[in-house]
Amino acid sequence: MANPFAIGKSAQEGKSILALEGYLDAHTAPQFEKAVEDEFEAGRIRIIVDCSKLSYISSAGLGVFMSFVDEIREVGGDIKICGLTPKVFQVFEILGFPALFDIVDDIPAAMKKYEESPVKES
Amino acid sequence: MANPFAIGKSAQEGKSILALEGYLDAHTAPQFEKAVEDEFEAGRIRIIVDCSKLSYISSAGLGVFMSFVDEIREVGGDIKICGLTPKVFQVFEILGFPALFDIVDDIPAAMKKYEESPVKES
Amino acid sequence: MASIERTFKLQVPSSTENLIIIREFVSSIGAQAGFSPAENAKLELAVDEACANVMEHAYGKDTTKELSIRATLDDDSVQIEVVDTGKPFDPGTIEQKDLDKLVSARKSGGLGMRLMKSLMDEVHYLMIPGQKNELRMVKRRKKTL
Amino acid sequence: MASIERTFKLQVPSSTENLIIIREFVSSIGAQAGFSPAENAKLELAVDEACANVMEHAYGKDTTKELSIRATLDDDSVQIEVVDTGKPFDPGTIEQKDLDKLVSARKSGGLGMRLMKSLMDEVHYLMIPGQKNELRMVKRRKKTL
Ligand SMILES: Nc1ncnc2c1ncn2[C@@H]1O[C@H](COP(=O)(O)OP(=O)(O)O)[C@@H](O)[C@H]1O
Ligand SMILES: Nc1ncnc2c1ncn2[C@@H]1O[C@H](COP(=O)(O)OP(=O)(O)O)[C@@H](O)[C@H]1O
Repeated sequence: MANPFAIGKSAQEGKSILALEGYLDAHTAPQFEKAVEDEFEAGRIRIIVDCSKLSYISSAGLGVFMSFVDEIREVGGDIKICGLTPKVFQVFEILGFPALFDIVDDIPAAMKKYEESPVKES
Repeated sequence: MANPFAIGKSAQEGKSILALEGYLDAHTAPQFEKAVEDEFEAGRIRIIVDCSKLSYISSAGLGVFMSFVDEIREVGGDIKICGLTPKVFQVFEILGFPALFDIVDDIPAAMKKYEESPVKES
Repeated sequence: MASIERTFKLQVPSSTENLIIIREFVSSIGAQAGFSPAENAKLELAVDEACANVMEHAYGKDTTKELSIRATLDDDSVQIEVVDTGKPFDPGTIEQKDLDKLVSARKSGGLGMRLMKSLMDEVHYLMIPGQKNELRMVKRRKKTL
Repeated sequence: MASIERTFKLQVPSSTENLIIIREFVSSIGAQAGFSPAENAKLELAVDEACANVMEHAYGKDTTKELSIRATLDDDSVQIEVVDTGKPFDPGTIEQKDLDKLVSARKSGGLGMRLMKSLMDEVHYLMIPGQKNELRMVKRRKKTL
């Protein structure tokens, strides 16, 4: 109740979709970390994080993206990010995330991105 | 911004409708008081207060109903209340307002109430 | 829920525009205490009434004064203390008039204290003249055995 | 807007579940200061980062500790002071690594302080050993002449 955050999980065309909802802060980031870890450990390395219902993110949430992506890319997977609201996108942008992550509009665009470039080119 | 409260005014079949929205507390009650006073002074004594968008009420808001209704009834008018959400209704109920005011479901029901009983019978 | 006592404090200028900050503070604590939305709405309203009374009566609308709220959460209850350094008063002298009497007297006040008493499990006033006025209210947490 | 200074204080247990109370507190004050929703979101995030750092680093996740936030609102700015009595640290020794370095080192941290600096107009640390650590941040209000 006090810190509403939820993660919806689904799969589509061989990609794992994690749909974040609510407030992702230092209190709730461990839940997100666990969710990404579970995907990775189950060998589901093509992840789409859908942020369309994410109302808030702090550096603890951003750190989850940052700490896993290298490992996932090494085995040919990636984390593509979609659906950022302007408020949340602003935080990604201040920290320079657009240079390091594929950030696209929505799930179909993330699917397409996986076709074009399964691992983000650097 | 800090205390969002608004009053929409309209007229229908010779009744004045005041539609309350947001938070009615000691800070915003003077606005509501002014609105009721304006109706009364303009001779518009058949008032419907629509609370369907009212998310909160404290005793300062309830006091506005209480302080005007006697005067308005003396000249043959009334204040009918409609659209209370369960949360707001609970406060009216604790204080015994249902015995003193006509409280109905919606604007059509308030119109009908004015046909049946222009001034609440006591 | 941890079994130790947790304390939260808020201090704001005595202005009615801060009632919304006070309500958010209290409602977050009520949510942490596991109150249902309906129970939490009661807690929130009782504290709003207590603070609005301090702003209006104890401080006579002087917005340069400060008002403090202390919330203590333990296994059994949420306890709220509202503290001011304004005019003391004797709650025992306040007569509770019937609603229809208030209406025919065209009063807009006289509802706050009765609301607090119905909304909370305990309401106590403590006045230490020349020092502070304190209103302590308790709302018990339902035990789920 | 009144021209005098207004002060607000909040004290909560050092637990990340209270970050939401802190954000609501700060965001109500930002709204009173007349910040736009986008500017207010920045203020809120900067204070969240400051408090999350205290909870994690200064208090090492000891949730029995207390953390205080003092907000002062005047005509020119909103000033926030986050005070703790935990482990002091020297912010001058904290190296700001590039994002791609952090990624290849598989770090999840190192973003908070850089965020605070970009979000606020001023960020100062003041450590008084054995007494308190204080992080003071200022966000200026845009003048509408
Ligand atoms: N904190 C307070 N300090 C001083 N006087 C108070 C305080 N609270 C209540 N009172 C007195 O008690 C009366 C009844 O209070 P209440 O039931 O809340 O109604 P209202 O505040 O609307 O008049 C007030 O009119 C006031 O005279
Ligand atoms: N309030 C604080 N007390 C003690 N150490 C701190 C504090 N804030 C920051 N630090 C130190 O500075 C480092 C960088 O902080 P930051 O940029 O916020 O990243 P993170 O907290 O994610 O590691 C932290 O890892 C910690 O060592």
